[in-house]
Amino acid sequence: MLTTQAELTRREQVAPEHYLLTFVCPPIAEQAQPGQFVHLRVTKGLEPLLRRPFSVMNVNLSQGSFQLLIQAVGQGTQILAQAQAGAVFDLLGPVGQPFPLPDGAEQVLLVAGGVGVAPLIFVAERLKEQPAPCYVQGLFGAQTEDYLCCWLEFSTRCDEFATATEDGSAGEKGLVTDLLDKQLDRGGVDRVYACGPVAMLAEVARQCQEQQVPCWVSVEQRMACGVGACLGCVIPTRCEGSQHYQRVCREGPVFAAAQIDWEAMSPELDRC
Amino acid sequence: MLTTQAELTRREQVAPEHYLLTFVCPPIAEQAQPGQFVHLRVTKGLEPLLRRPFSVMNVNLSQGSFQLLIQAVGQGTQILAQAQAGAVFDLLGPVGQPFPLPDGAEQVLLVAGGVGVAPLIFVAERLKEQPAPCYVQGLFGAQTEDYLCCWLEFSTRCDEFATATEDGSAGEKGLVTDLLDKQLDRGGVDRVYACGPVAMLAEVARQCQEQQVPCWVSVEQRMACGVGACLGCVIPTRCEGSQHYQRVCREGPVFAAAQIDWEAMSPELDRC
Amino acid sequence: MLVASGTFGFGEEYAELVDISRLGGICTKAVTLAPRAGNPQPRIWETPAGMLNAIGWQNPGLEVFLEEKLPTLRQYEVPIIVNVAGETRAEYVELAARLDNVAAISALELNISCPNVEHGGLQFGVAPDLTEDLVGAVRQVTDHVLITKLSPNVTDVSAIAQAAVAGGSDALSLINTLVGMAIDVEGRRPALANITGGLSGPAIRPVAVRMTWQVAEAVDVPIIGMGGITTAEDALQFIMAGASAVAVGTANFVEPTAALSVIDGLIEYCRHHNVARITDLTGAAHSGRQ
Amino acid sequence: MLVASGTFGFGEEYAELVDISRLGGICTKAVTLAPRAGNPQPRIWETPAGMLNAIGWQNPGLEVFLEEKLPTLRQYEVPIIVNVAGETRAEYVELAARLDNVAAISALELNISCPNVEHGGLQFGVAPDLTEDLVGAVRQVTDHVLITKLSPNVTDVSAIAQAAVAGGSDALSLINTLVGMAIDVEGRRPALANITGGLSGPAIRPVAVRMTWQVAEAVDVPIIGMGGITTAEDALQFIMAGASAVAVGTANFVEPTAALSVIDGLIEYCRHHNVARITDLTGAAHSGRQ
Ligand SMILES: Cc1cc2nc3c(=O)[nH]c(=O)nc-3n(C[C@H](O)[C@H](O)[C@H](O)COP(=O)(O)OP(=O)(O)OC[C@H]3O[C@@H](n4cnc5c(N)ncnc54)[C@H](O)[C@@H]3O)c2cc1C
Ligand SMILES: Cc1cc2nc3c(=O)[nH]c(=O)nc-3n(C[C@H](O)[C@H](O)[C@H](O)COP(=O)(O)OP(=O)(O)OC[C@H]3O[C@@H](n4cnc5c(N)ncnc54)[C@H](O)[C@@H]3O)c2cc1C
Ligand SMILES: Cc1cc2nc3c(=O)[nH]c(=O)nc-3n(C[C@H](O)[C@H](O)[C@H](O)COP(=O)(O)O)c2cc1C
Ligand SMILES: Cc1cc2nc3c(=O)[nH]c(=O)nc-3n(C[C@H](O)[C@H](O)[C@H](O)COP(=O)(O)O)c2cc1C
Ligand code: FES
Ligand code: FES
Repeated sequence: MLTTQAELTRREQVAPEHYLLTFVCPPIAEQAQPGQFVHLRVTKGLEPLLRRPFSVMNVNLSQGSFQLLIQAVGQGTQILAQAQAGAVFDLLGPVGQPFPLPDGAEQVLLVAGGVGVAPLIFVAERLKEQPAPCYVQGLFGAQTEDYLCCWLEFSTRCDEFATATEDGSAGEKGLVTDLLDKQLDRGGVDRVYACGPVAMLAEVARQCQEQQVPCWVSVEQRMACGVGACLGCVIPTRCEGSQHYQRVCREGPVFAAAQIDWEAMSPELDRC
Repeated sequence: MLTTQAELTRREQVAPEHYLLTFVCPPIAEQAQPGQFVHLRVTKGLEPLLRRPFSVMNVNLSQGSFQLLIQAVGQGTQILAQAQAGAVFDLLGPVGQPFPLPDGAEQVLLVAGGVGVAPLIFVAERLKEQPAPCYVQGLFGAQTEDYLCCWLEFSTRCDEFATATEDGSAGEKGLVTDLLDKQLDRGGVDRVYACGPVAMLAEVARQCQEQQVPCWVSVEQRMACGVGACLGCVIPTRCEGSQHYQRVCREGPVFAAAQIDWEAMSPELDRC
Repeated sequence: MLVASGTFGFGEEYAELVDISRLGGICTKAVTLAPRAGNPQPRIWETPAGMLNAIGWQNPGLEVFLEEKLPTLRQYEVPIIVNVAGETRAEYVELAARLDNVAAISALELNISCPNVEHGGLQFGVAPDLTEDLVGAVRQVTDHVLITKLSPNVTDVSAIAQAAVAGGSDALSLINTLVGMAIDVEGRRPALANITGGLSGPAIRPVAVRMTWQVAEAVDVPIIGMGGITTAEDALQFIMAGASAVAVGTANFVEPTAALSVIDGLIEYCRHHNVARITDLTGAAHSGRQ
Repeated sequence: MLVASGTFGFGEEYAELVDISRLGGICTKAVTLAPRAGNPQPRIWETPAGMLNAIGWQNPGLEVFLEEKLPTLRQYEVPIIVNVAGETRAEYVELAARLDNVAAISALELNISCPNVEHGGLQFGVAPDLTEDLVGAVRQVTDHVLITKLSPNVTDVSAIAQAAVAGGSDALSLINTLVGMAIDVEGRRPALANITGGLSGPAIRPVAVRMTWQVAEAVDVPIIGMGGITTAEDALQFIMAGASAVAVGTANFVEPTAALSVIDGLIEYCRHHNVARITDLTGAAHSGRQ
């Protein structure tokens, strides 16, 4: 992990309120692993005060660049959504534990909800680049077709790919977890990686538990330091029966789904 | 006075840390009188929180524009110094009491210190446009030649013009108040208008008092509301012997020099 | 929706810029018995997301208020809440007594919490017994609605709130400013002539919301919440914490129409969320607690 | 130049990013006797120029601290100030006693001011008699330099400061966080699971500078000033208000090297203004008073 600066070289709107940002920063591009994030200071000033965490969506080693997929939901993301190419940002990274990629060729199922697709695009890429490439199935859910951001980047890295939208405007009508249900029933899945809203993750975790498929999820939590010092970003986990808190920025953002105390996550579940 | 918006159409650096900004805003251009200021919000955010006051330097009625001469000294002025043409700012204006211009053709002496030249350029213009134009003498002091901002705009509106710089790089070596001293000694001056640092204004006031020449000064004070509501921007004045505070934004920024309690202004004098 | 004392003058200053009749009321700048010159300058200083002020009760005194300011204020046809301040118990009582038969005003706001004057003010607002005694004494001499404005510079705001209610206060307003200061590091001296000043603006909002919450749990009278409100969302925080009304203060300086924008935002929120009246949300965050 | 408790973990988190050896010292996250899980999430919330936190003393407990954290901390070769916290007087005393013969630490910082735990913490820090008693009891069992960390959530911080000194405190650190809260208006509930949290960051700086000023006038022991320091200028405000040392807290989160930049800025200020040692400026704004 290092503190460095990155220059925004390109900004592209890919959906309503969604932006694809390309930054040049060779050390991040080299070091980042799928699932890790950068902790980015959106302003030199105090408004907003804290840095913002974003998962790396992919890297381009030859250009020394990486991309972030940003959903503009509040002050910080809106600043990024309006940033001009050439702007330079302070960032900390790469932060956190990546998805634990399999050593051999496994059948891996990726479940993405909304902007949660970002780290899974990076995962898919690395799974295919392995000496023994995996068989990658991608499931992607969003509200409507418009919100299937970067689906092309995702689907082209998958061997199989399916989408679900809540209004049926693309793919199956319904939730991405409905697709998952069918896929797990069909069998053959060695492991699942998921990223998306917490309600989705909880359901993914439940299904994988039921079908006894190992599953890892990337979770979000409000962060201050991003380095493990403030203990602000914890989630409740279970370890040998006893509950304790683990830091999303240090022990996460990727956790084994079985490790998370999904019931105690309820405040976040409510929020969805 | 109104709340309105103005578009920055041009930004030009005229000296180290000094910028000439042109805004389009027809109602301000029409209504502003020399000595009045605009109270400008430099950001839509909270940083900085308060508006910033700037004297109108001149107006262009046909283009509906006005200009500000800004010295970048802190956060707010630095934002303006870096603003791009096309940016739109909220502003309140025109605010305050203008210089009370003479009815007939008088001999008027203008004493400008540094960025204090701004309102006096506007004064000079109006004095020459009067049905009975005044005879206008301009004195302009600054640290060095470089800081005689907009001296051309000033001098071309004056019938006589002289400068003083602290290092002698242009005009007399010394203070603008040394020039004033000689000018007042020569006699014939009907009134004096001054704007600049408070130490300069105090000295101008003292000399005019001594020579019994009516004098008006434009003063500065930290402001919050800019409309007279918060009572934050007061200066100590004397009225029939008793001291009381008057608001720079409402009763000022232009005051008869004799009205100000220069001794009680000492905290500001110290700061210079 | 009110505008907070000291941030809207006596109304006239904003009349040109704001449709005052849309406000729910104006809290005047503090009125004292005798005219007061106020503190020397500098009186204000900007801080991160806030400002310090040490105005020191500059006001023309009760007589001029009644003769000049009040008639102007009445023209705007909004409820007038007179913020009264004194150095002694007797001054508060006399002020209240002399305002008692003034029909044009809707309520008195007892300012027992101003940090910027040497005597009086703060000392009442930080001790429960003095608060109860003072409010009780004022209660004796006025039939006006009596609002007590609480200071945040205390260990236990609930105790002061309870004392004010015990003394007969019909409502509470909170918070006044936090005592703060800044140093001019070039001059190596306090930035304000008064040394300390009152901190207001968005910076103090979390403290104000917390105190609104605590006081709402401690007393049953209506609360007027304030402290850093700049948007409808900010106002909703106070309402959901237990305020029946809210006031915009420092934000008036930033944007003269701030209070009107907050009103528009609240109407919009109610429409969007099917809330019949905004006061239906008062204390909503309490009941939502697990 | 220190880094404030709870904002620099146990050092190791920042070791990769910051040249820790340049710091004047590290105040550790609060250490309690037994391990503590801390509060449920959400634990933090951003506010204008500040943040709320309700971590709740999550820490591995004294034993793990001594066995695992301290050896790592020692590697950085900077003074270690252990922030100790308990729910009862006995816990504080036991903590201090067990740390007394630990040579590796430079001082104890008694955290009697944390607003985020149900028992203990805050209740000591708001009453002068309890403060004096607690500090006195701890003083009995330790030869370490004893620093008491004061709460800003009090009516009269000077009284608490005097009590801590009377109890035997060698130095004071201030301020801890202000109690604040925020409401999640979409969820209609408190934003933090703990309901209230501690407000820190630039927003609180004016309050912190004021308290540093007041305490400097009330006691003669060294003061460690903190609260919203992000730049050398901010630090100078505390120093000129009377602090002998300063600590950077929340700003570490914003910029891991914040404390180092403040040091650089102070050196630059001293050079520029011909100040031999930064502590020559301690209290400079007091003498400048007219
Ligand atoms: C490990 C991790 C990876 C993430 N990756 C992405 C990504 O690739 N693309 C993307 O668009 N978003 C991602 N997020 C969420 C993103 O960080 C938030 O949407 C963003 O911080 C919101 O900031 P804001 O100022 O726009 O919103 P505001 O609501 O104004 O923010 C207020 C505060 O809440 C925090 N906050 C708000 N929402 C979230 C959230 N969902 N998670 C964490 N903190 C939040 C902010 O950081 C800030 O402190 C990720 C979050 C985490 C923890
Ligand atoms: C009536 C009037 C007319 C002015 N006209 C001009 C002008 O034409 N050109 C120009 O460059 N400047 C002018 N000034 C000064 C200008 O307003 C300040 O330089 C500016 O507000 C500084 O803001 P800042 O954020 O850059 O500085 P900061 O130091 O960061 O500001 C901090 C706070 O101090 C206030 N402040 C700082 N310096 C001054 C000052 N000298 N006067 C008043 N408030 C101050 C700011 O408004 C702000 O509230 C005028 C001031 C007044 C009162
Ligand atoms: C410049 C200024 C003057 C004030 N004067 C008074 C006053 O006279 N009486 C009073 O009760 N409160 C006074 N206040 C406090 C406000 O009414 C309000 O309680 C406080 O500022 C918090 O709200 P805000 O953060 O929205 O400004 C004043 C505040 C400011 C900023
Ligand atoms: C996340 C967080 C955790 C904190 N934990 C502690 C703690 O354990 N013990 C303590 O005495 N102070 C703690 N503090 C308070 C800080 O040490 C400091 O007093 C306060 O934050 C003010 O300084 P700042 O504004 O620079 O952050 C904590 C502050 C924050 C933001
Ligand atoms: S954000 Fe500080 S510990 Fe994770
Ligand atoms: S700035 Fe508010 S009265 Fe002048």
